[in-house]
Amino acid sequence: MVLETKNDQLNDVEELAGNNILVTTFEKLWNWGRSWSFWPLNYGCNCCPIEVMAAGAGRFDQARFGYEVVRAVPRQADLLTVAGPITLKMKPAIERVWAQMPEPKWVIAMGNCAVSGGPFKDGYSVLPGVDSIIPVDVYIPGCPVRPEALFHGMLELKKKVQQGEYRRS
Amino acid sequence: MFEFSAFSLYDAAFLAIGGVTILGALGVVLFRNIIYSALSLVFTMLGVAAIYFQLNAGFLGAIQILVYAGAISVLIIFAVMLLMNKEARRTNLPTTRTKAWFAGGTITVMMLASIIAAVGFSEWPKTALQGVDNSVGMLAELMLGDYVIAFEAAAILLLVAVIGAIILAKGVENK
Amino acid sequence: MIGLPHYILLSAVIFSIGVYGVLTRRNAIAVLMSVELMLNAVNINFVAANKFMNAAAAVGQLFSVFIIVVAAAEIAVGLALVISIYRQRKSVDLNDFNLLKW
Amino acid sequence: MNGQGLIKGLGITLKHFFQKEITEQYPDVMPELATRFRGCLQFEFEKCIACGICVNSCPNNVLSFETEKSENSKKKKLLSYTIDFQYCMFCNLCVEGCPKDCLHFDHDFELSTFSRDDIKRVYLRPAEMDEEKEADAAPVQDEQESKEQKQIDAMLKALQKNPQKILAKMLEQEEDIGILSELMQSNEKTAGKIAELLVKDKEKAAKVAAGFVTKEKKNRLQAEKGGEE
Amino acid sequence: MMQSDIYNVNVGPIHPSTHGGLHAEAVMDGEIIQDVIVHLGYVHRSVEKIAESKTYQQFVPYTARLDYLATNLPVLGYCQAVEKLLGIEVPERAEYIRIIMAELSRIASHQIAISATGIDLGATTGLMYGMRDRERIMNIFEMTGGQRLLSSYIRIGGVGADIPDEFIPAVQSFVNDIPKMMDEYNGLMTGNEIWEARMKGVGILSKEDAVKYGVTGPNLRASGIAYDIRKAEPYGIYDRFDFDIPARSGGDSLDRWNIRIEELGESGRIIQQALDNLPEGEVKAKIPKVLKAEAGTEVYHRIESAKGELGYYIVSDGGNKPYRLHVRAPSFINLMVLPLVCRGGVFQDLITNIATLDPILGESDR
Amino acid sequence: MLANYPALGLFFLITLAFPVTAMALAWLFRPKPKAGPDDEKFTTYECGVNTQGKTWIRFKVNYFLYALVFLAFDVEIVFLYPWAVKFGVLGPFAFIEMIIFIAILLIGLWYAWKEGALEWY
Amino acid sequence: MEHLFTNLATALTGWMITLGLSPVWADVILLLVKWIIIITIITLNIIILIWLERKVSAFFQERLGPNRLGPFGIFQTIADAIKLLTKEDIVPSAADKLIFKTAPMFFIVVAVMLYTVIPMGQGMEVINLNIGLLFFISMGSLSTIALLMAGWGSDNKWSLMGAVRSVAQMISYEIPLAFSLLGVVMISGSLNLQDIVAAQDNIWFVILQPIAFLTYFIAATAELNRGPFDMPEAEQELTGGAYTEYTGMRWALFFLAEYTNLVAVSALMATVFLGGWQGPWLPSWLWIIIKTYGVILVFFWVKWTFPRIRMDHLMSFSWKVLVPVSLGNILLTGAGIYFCQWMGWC
Ligand code: SF4
Ligand code: SF4
Ligand code: SF4
Repeated sequence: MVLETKNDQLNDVEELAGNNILVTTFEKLWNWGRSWSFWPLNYGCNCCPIEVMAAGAGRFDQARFGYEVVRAVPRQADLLTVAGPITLKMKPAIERVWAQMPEPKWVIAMGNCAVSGGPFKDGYSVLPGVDSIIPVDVYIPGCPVRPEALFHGMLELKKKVQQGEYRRS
Repeated sequence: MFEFSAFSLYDAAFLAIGGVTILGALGVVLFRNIIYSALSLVFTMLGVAAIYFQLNAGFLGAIQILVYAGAISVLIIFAVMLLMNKEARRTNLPTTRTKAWFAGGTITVMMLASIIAAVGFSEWPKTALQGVDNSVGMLAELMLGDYVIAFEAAAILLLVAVIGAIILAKGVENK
Repeated sequence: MIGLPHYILLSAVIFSIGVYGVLTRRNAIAVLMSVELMLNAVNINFVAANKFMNAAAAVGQLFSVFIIVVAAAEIAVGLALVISIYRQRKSVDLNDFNLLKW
Repeated sequence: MNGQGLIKGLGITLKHFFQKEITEQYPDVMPELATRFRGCLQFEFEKCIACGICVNSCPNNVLSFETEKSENSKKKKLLSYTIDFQYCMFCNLCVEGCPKDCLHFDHDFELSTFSRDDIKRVYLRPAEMDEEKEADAAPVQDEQESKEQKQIDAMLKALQKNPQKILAKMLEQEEDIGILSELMQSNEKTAGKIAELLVKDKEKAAKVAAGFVTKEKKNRLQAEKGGEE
Repeated sequence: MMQSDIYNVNVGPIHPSTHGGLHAEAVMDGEIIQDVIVHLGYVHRSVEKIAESKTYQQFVPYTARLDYLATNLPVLGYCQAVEKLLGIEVPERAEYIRIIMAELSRIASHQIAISATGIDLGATTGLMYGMRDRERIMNIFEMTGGQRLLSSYIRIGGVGADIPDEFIPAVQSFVNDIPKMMDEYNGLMTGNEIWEARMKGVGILSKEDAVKYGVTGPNLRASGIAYDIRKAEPYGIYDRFDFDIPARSGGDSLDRWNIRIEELGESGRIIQQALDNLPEGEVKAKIPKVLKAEAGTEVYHRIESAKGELGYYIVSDGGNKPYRLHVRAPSFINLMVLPLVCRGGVFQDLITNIATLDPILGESDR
Repeated sequence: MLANYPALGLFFLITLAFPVTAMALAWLFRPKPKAGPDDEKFTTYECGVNTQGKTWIRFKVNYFLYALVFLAFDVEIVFLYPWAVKFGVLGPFAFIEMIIFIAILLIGLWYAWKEGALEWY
Repeated sequence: MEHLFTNLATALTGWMITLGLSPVWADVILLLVKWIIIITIITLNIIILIWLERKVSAFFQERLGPNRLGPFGIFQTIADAIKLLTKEDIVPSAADKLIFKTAPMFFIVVAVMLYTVIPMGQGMEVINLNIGLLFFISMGSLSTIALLMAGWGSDNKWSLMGAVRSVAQMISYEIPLAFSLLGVVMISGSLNLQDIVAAQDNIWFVILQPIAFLTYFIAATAELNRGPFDMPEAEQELTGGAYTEYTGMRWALFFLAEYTNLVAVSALMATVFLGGWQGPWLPSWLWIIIKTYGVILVFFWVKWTFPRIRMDHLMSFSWKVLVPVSLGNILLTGAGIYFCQWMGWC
């Protein structure tokens, strides 16, 4: 059995070497770089953003993961952290900002408001979750989400990115 | 291996720099977008600075970059920003008057022809370029020696220019 | 071999381009820029002549320094003038600058 | 004034430069959470009496349950309990209201998921509960049989709905669970057998299930080889 | 002067210094702000409407999501309003605990204001220090209520549970450190010449205007009126405490900033007194499972929240849900002076003014 | 031997290659998703809402005045540097001349100051 | 150690000449090698500096900073670089494509050119220009054009406002910057940076010229657009300043250029005021690195302590304080030199 699998692997490698081993190693490298360097654009307009702020501050220190380069502009951001409820009025702005981010890009829905409308799901002006307008990669339920939980979400996203999944529009 | 003599290298450099400079100068007068013209002017100024460097007049080259490329072009671009009220692509159109066109073309061609003729027909002393770049010191000695009046006059000229320009630009209505 | 005449030719070409610009541009700022081109052409002449003919003295270079000063003063006042006319006319088009009809 | 404030500010930052950092290293060192910390809402099926207080006190309709009235007793029987966690606002009202303490918040805050469906939790009625009850109940043969049949049906339903959860009790490897659930979906007989055994004899069920899996694995291997040839 | 274009610049809705969802459209003349058009509603979650479909108890957690920086204050206001409506007596111990929590919330809110002002003005380190100190309050909240930010601790009729053992030492040590924190903020920011130059004389809100617009809270006190509902119309047991109301007279950004820092100290004093006098006893009154008010009764209750006068107006139709609930949100009213204080300033003053007016959009948009 | 200024030119030429290489590398490796020219991606960013009015704003005259004063002083640098280099040799007379020179320009600065040209806005 | 690099260079040239290359070509190749070294230095520096800034700012704020990728998080910047390299490139449809695309390239070229004249050790510089100092200043003044290009080309209000502001700021601070260096030139009597370093044999110019040092420091901070003068990147106000619309590698070029400028200006500061490569025990090239990093750390310290200054204060500070002060410093220096001569000290 063991021998067999080894042979299989060898075959695979030979096959890859034939055409695109370079590409895959590069892809791996890119994914490694991308996964360690999410520059977030923080959208938020309720309580959860405060926890985002706290996550950046000393006690939790987002910087440890290298995710602290918060961009104010979508153009340089990789990660859209949506925290807080999306109202109907805000919807076009979010859509636009998302569109203006360069590929590859990811979205984290942080907090129940962003996941599903959360506490305000009965409200007439709140969207039922941000995934109704833009694709979401990681959902972090919580109300509010603890900074550590946010980190957990980001680390989950890191795993996902390292597997090479990213969305092309 | 190629064997470049120092001369031919020098010549090639001159041709390249001169070509770039002339292209830049053409850009200044031919672009239809004033911003392109202004940036083209910067380009020309850098080319002229390169010529100074080639002539071993390093001080002048640096000054050229500092004053023209760094200051005058900023002034021009700011002025453009102040006066822009049209679509950018149509800010620097050639004149519509045929007379001016005619005059412009003729005068330019005539002048160019006459200068080329003058250059071509004159005897030029067979002197070589002086290689040492020591102009800073010499300039200082001249400036504060023989030409000290001109030097102070330059200061006054600048002063008057600044005051005049401020008065003109600020306008008088707020007095 | 490149010598003084070539530099003078270069300066002549740039000068002519400047003249052409002055005569055919409609935008006052473009005209001022063309004037700058002409002044630069003159500068090239001065420096080249100085460097080729009398390298021991830097009078030619000194003159180009003064020309730079003059050019600076010229562009400052010129642009200020354009601005002040613009205030009246809302235009930088030289065709509109027929002050005598004013 | 005159820069003294600036220098003072520089001094303060410099002082902090050499002070100890206050950062907690989360993934390496778990944070110290207060005892009352509310992480994830947990539900204990066994204790619940299906009184509905929690559902009524929840402001946001997070909680819901399905009940069934059994004929022999007046008690409602809880079939499933759903916590739609994505609407929860961690207000603790349900926990405070519950008379039987079957709801509580644990300290798990790592709840991120890749899919929104994973957030919702459904608690199904565990089989043991009914079994214990049966042991207590009077042994009326016919009734018991019919009851058993019902149980088997319920189990079957549950198996179809959420096989992973139930099978996880018998099989250890996730791969095996997947195989078995696939098998059950394709073959009703297998599912029926397993459900029956699950209700009747737990250990035997596990053994049978393991047997099914190994057999299926062999089949598959052969199929693969065949495909290759 | 030379005419320049009048142009509009959108600050927000997605902009780092709009405190979440504020969209201020600055009408600019060169560098001068001619006017500011405030667009609201980006965080409008129809909370007042939601209230009509929730029972009195169920709405409690929603109030925390109004002014989430000072969680316990809006909850306290709402609970006291309902208690007023239904005539519920709150046990003594609960009252004291509530005061402690309320004042801690006020401190937390002011610390966020301080931090946010810091980052808006470019002093990132100020943000970090403010947040660092606030984390201790978050710990205390987690200790009592179980959540860091929206602790959901205060309930109708008292508080959710009695305080844990580690509560009093934690609060005590925090209170002891407040003067040190104030020194640090002052040293790093207030005393800084750049800071002073950016704030002094910026965004002046005169006494008259403040009154005319109905501005309350620290912003009003910065304009020279020492008006504080805790003193003017004491609710709960505030009349038992001895504290001062800091007031300034300039009405500019620096005053608004200073007021907030001074209030940290005052809140500390109140907490200290509450800790010293904390009685034993029950923490929650016995209240019926279903709360119902008589039909037609209405109540308006106001408290001094961290941002100003926070009022709840509740009308009952006899059911277990409010017939109508209205929130008088201080942020909303304070935000209305933004165009007034910005006019004539430079663009950067807009940011300073937003920061020092300290609006909370969750509250003002509701 | 390569003299100074040719070396400078050469260095400049090679330096041009640096950003070009960087951009070429980036072009090679970056994703190039398909998008129409009217895609929302290519809209101007202004905090998530539409830009209002033209983006090419005309500014106040003050920017120009700053540049003006700057130009005057920049030209002054032209004179000051040679003087400073030769300061030790030139003697006190040159020093006094330079003081006069600076003083004249300071009048300009003072005038600009007084006229409010140095006020931002 | 001291002559390690100079000897290497001589050996390389000699070897190439023995291979039959003419000296000119040997020099050209040497220049190429130097260029490669400089680019390596720049990139390495950037990688270290960005990491260092993140770390140092974290320590100022009682945080830890990047620490999870590699030892002390040192590979963080590399990950960022790789990420930026593979980001999509967006050119807004409203932008002026040509200008938009050339602006970052222009910026970085100008920034790299600054390194030509800095002496990186005894006898170690790319080109020993006679007018090195002036060349440095004039090259530095060119970056305004690049910023204007970026601001205009993006066709975005934030960009334009950011660009115009930073240009106004840079031109205002260029004057005190140039003036403050004059005192040094007066004492050393040369514009050649090697000469200036040599003139500090006995005493560093920071002691002779404390006012100039201070003005230079302030003006350099403003020239570099660093906090508290970080107008163009004032994220809380102008979102991203002139770079608002730039993505991926183009933005990275700007960023790179900013840090390149930072190193260059700090190195010049070390050269002109802090004795350059002079220092005991250690080889000269190590000294300049140490001093440069020292200066950079002070830049970081200032940035992470102070709030952002307001634009109008910023401008009037330059014209109403720094320019007069630096002019006064020139007069003072002149008087001082005459006093010295009169006393016979020099
Ligand atoms: S999920 Fe909860 S904490 Fe987060 S924004 Fe929504 S209401 Fe606030
Ligand atoms: S915590 Fe509150 S919202 Fe969540 S389930 Fe319980 S009652 Fe409902
Ligand atoms: S309140 Fe408790 S016992 Fe009643 S239904 Fe809910 S969980 Fe079950």
